[in-house]
Amino acid sequence: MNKEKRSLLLEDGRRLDGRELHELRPITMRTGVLDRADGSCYLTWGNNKIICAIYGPRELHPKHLARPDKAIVRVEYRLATFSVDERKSPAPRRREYELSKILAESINKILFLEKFPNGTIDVFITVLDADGGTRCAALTAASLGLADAGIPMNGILTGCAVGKVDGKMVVDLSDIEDKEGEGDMPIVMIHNTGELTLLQSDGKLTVEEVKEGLKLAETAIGKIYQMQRKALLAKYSQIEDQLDEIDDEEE
Amino acid sequence: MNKEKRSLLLEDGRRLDGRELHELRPITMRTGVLDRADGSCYLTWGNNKIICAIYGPRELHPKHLARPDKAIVRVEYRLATFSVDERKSPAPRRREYELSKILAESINKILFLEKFPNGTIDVFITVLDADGGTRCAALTAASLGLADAGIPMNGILTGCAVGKVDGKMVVDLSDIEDKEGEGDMPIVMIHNTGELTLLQSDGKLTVEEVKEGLKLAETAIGKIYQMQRKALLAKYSQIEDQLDEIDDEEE
Amino acid sequence: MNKEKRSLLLEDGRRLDGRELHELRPITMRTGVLDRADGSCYLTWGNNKIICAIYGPRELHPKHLARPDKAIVRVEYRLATFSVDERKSPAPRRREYELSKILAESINKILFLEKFPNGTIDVFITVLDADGGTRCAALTAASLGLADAGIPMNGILTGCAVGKVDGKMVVDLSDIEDKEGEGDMPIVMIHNTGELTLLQSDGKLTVEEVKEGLKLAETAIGKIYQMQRKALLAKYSQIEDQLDEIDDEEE
Amino acid sequence: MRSNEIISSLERKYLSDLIAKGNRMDGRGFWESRPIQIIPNVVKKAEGSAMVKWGDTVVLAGVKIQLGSPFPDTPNDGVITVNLELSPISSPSHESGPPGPEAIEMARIVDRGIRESQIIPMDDPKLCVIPGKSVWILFVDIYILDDGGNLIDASALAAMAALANTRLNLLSIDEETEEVSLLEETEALPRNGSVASCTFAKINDTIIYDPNLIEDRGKSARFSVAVTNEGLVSSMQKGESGTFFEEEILTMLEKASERTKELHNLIEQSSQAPELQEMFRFDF
Amino acid sequence: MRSNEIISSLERKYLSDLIAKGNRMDGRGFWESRPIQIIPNVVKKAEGSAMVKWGDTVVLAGVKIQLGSPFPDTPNDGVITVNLELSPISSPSHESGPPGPEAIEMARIVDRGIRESQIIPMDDPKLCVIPGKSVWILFVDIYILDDGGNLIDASALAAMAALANTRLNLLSIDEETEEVSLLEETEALPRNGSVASCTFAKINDTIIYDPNLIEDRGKSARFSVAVTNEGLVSSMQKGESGTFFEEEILTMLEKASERTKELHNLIEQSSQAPELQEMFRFDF
Amino acid sequence: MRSNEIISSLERKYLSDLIAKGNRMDGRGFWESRPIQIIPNVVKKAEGSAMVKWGDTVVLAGVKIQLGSPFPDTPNDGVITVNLELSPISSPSHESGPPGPEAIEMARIVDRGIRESQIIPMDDPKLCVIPGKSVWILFVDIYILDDGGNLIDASALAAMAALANTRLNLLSIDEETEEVSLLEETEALPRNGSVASCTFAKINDTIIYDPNLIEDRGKSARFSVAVTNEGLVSSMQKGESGTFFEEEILTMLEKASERTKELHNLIEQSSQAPELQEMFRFDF
Repeated sequence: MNKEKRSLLLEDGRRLDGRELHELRPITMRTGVLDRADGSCYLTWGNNKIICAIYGPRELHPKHLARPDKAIVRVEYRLATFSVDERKSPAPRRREYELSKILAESINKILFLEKFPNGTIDVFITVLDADGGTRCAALTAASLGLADAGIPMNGILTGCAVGKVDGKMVVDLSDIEDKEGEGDMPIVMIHNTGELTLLQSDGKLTVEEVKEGLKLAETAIGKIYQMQRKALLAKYSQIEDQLDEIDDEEE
Repeated sequence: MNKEKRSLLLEDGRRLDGRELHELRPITMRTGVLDRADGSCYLTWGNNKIICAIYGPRELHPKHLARPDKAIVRVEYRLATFSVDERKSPAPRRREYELSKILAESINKILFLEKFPNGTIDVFITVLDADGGTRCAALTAASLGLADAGIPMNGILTGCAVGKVDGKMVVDLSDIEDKEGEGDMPIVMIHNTGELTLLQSDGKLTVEEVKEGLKLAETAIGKIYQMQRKALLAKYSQIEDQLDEIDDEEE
Repeated sequence: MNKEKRSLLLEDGRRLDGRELHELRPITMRTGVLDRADGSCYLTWGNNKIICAIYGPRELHPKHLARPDKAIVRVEYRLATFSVDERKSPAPRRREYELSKILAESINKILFLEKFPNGTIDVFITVLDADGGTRCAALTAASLGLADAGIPMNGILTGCAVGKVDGKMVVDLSDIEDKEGEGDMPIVMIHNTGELTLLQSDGKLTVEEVKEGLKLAETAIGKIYQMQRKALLAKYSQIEDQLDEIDDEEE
Repeated sequence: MRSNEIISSLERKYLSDLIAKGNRMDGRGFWESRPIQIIPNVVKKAEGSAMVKWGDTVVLAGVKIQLGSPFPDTPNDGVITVNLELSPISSPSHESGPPGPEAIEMARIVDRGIRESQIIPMDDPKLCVIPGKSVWILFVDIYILDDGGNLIDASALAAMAALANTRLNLLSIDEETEEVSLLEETEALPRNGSVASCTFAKINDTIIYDPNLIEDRGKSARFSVAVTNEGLVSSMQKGESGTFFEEEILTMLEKASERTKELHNLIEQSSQAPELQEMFRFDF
Repeated sequence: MRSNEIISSLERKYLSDLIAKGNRMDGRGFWESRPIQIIPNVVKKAEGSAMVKWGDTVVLAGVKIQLGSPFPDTPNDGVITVNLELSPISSPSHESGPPGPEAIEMARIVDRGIRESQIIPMDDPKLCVIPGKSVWILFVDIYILDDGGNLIDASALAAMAALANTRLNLLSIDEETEEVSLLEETEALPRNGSVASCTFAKINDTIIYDPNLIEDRGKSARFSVAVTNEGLVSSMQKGESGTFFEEEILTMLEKASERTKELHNLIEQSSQAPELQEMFRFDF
Repeated sequence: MRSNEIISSLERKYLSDLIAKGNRMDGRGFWESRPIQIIPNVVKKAEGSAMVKWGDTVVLAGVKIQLGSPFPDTPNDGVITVNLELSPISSPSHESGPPGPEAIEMARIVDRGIRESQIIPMDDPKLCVIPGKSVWILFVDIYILDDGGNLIDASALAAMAALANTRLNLLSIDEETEEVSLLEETEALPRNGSVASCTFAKINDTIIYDPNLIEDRGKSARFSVAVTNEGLVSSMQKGESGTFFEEEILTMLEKASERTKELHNLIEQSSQAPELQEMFRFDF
């Protein structure tokens, strides 16, 4: 997030990967991808690849951590060792602890935890391949995983980072824009209510730029929210398609 | 505690900081300095700065560590990372574990632990700036903190190190005398009874020198004990003074 | 287990330490060597020196690990820091965790664990001096220790490694044969039934070589089993001899 | 004393009712700060330090510097690292042991505020001793001594004030052997201005600045923003399970821009005190 | 969900009865494998990677390479290290935290299979950058994503397939300063053939190949053997408290020699795909 | 078996009554030692080692040496480090895991006794290979194998005896590249005399030397002193919650001065045995 080493915008004003300033990268989402988990989601976003497994509501062990009035949410956000430029040690780093904490706080917001006293809902997220914006992608995926697990929710979390690149506010920073750009603002919202559940920033921004970023994020999040809806609706037809494919292969 | 690199005594026989051989450094003590702790003490001793917080008697968790016949004492002696010449890692070192153990053993001696079955009395000591003699200073401070917490005691711990510098037995070693001198003997006593609760030594000493050291320590500890008494008596008047000061400032 | 740096067989076909291809190193075994443990065994095998202590059956703490239907077996296999060429850190390494697991699995086989619900049988093995073949020696020693503790057993474990050295299958690899040879096959059997409880291999072997190795191991294990029987039978007479020696010394 | 962490329902109701009536427990206005005292340069063994009392909250920050290897991708830059200890000294709710998620989050918020503002120019030639081999490493360690609420702002202020009085030893370098030796003489750590943090808490639907301990426990959401002396936002962090609306964020940014001007003044005043302070005179 | 690890007595009886009748739950013959799918080259940030679906089991292996110091006793050899994460993603029985004995054992079985086979020739001059000082370090990290049984064979296959598409950066070395810089261009990791693992489970007195999850839980003994494409045994590991007789071992070695031929074919096929694969098209 | 650590009240009363009558359980006088046996040079893989049986207590100490970096403030000095494992092998009261406070305290008492006595002259040129870069590091590791009481004295004796038979490899150093290679030939570790520890226990108001296991558990206070062969005190450590009076300390110092003469003789005798001993002949 420091010195500009090279221009991050092309001569035609487009970004290094050819995107327009406010254009999202390609995103795909699939739920129910894991057999053993109660719910799951596999999401790709540019070159990000994220897998998320949900367990619960289940009894919490050890019991002295349990709350008699409600379930707790435990989130483990991890980067796979090979998902980043330099191999990461398998032991979690401070960044992973911080993100696990704030992702859990966002997820807390959308669940009816008082319905499950003494329980836990466990959300395990692993970034298999990292390409910028993983925390926004993680919550976008976790929401689908929670829905896949059949856990009652009062909203869907949808995230997108915005940021400043070569002096311009842009949508959905890539890995290189995140590292070499001038500022990064990860944002997660409940799209239907406009509530911000996650907001961070890095880099030097004016108050006006923050304001512009919030507006850009809102629009982008609207688009991603539609993809989430489609993924949830598509779930049943997907299963049918898969069965058909298997039949085809067996012929 | 090894090779003498330079003389630690001046030509007039005084020490590098101008003290006589048997002279103490300036010491200040204040109790009740922390809002959240049950008892506290802030002590300065030369350039040593030590803060001590007391909690308890309180219930011990986890319960399987509790003793049905008495309370236990837990002591955590820590050096702040920036309190020493080379930055110390935040993880405790073996020296800190050893000192925590022997400080707890001394404190055990002066408390009526059988009055608080299943309980714990927790003593947290952090050396914010280290200048030699911290373990003696720590127990001197902890005694005041325990009194401040209103925990019944059958005695007061008072400590002072003595040691050997340029062949002479001296009182209250400074950091440099501790590191470059020929021997160090930290001593903690219950002044009223003459009982030694802590005694260690480093460096090469004759039996006669140990004997001389014990005598010197006894005298020094008598002086420090008087300061402790004054600090405890002063507590109520101090509070009144503080209230007055606040009134003054508000005028 | 890689490149041959030097020949490991002498011109007369014998091994570097003068042994024939199928010859064992000298082995000694003594039970009841420790006062505090419920059972113990000290075993030397070539330059290997292994001490083993048994505790149990005893109650398992923490209780939530206990099994209501049977005792569990816990094995801790450790290398002393000075038992190997390069000083080993005191913290256990992955190899020690793996071996502890598979040694426990072998020991499980020979105990009547359902006789001791909620209990644990603890086997602590430390290699004080390592010279190749320690896992086989460890189980050979642990069996004697368990017998010494009076724990009912349905068999005795007896181990011996075989391996490939300069193209030949040999019995009981030494440290240097293990490190510079072409293959290593540690084997542990219940001699009376011919059941294999532990079998591993390293290095490149043909299926025929594995077959030959199994045969060689079976014969070697038969010999070692006789030594184990003798050690167990000798136990009572040994105790008598010791008492005699003490009498002699006191005269 | 784990129950200590959770606000009692009675406390919560009292707090809610007060706020609903436009009042705070300590009589402050919603955007008003508690009194702040900075004592710079209090730890003799540290290369820089400051104690901050912010209302009832007491925080001590120390800076140690040492020579070390640069990161491979920035071979000419110094290195800064911020650590925070939520010492059990500060509260019965805080346990000893390695920093938990709460302490890690706070350390990282303070770290980002400083790092992203480039207030300490890590690429300053003074921080590079031998390019690619030896640079100054700055360890900023923050100890919470008394937890009276709003630890983030107090910690950020203590860290900034400690950096503002940090001094580097001058060095002599043997050109041939590249052996480095420390001289007695020192110089100030390079610094371009300052950065300060403003934290807001949401209680029911009301936003207040600088929560005290009870307000901290009763809040549903938290928003912290670091602002440089040039008025730029160098880091934001929303915390807790509650949410904010966009207009609330914009209001808080505006309030923070205003408030931080005073904090920057405090920092500059405190940096004018080169002599070692008597921490004892500090009013705990 | 700790109870999940232990097979229920009902399940065990069902499994026993089936096996006694010569049947398996999924209709397979005793020596028959489940379907296997390898998708190589799926992680852009890794120097090599492969995802393996083996029945219901899903495993992802990635290889990262970096320059580092050789071991003192092999100053000219590269270094390989295998790590395995039994991620809680893969099963309610797996807890987070550092690898436990089960994950360590599996990692070491996979490691030995590769290392002892010398399939990756660690003494290849391409792995040695500056003798005694700088060599390539290969980190093979295996993530279990869905635990459907027989994790050892699936992990070994994923690791081997990931190594088979691993590429090393070419380097330029300044002869005088010995400074090394990475070039954009890459070359394939040296490799002499392949190695594959076969795991058998004993249920009552019957031996079956490739246990599924229920069979894995119901087994009394396990035997894994790694066989190279030249038919050599590079590692064996017997596990669990049950036992095998010598003739059973010999039967399993024979079956493994046969079976691994197919696995070697699968590995070679998968290594023919140099382009980055779309992992999304992978059928989880 | 945690209850094992605490002496039963019956045991305590028996012990008290005995001591009050001037007797000890094993018939010794108050200042009398149990029999001591040292077997030096028992571990082939160690550069120095010794097994000590002291009454029922059995301790094994080994010394490993390796080349490493000196501390920055003593660039020409070797480094010594003492570690002690209170192995679960030695007692049902000792748990496995990293050393706890008890083991750490004992290791540090033994360490200080050796270090402060300067018996091993760390500034001897033989310990410095390349000034400022490479020195000999001595790792003294102590394993408690059977806990029969008075572990401190037995550990100190085993460590001293192990150092007394430690041998350093001779080295050849390439002057140009500063590359160091180990030769087969060895020489004795430099050593100036010896140091020995005496530990006393207070039971009620009586002080006894060399407590056995029951006395160790029943004591209210402990005092250990390390004395060199020149009669100098190189370290003292008082332990436990009980207290001593000044005159008691002086009595113990006097007894220790006397007693350690015999221990120094034992050490010198044991150091005359250069050949590898058969530890098996050792009477456990």
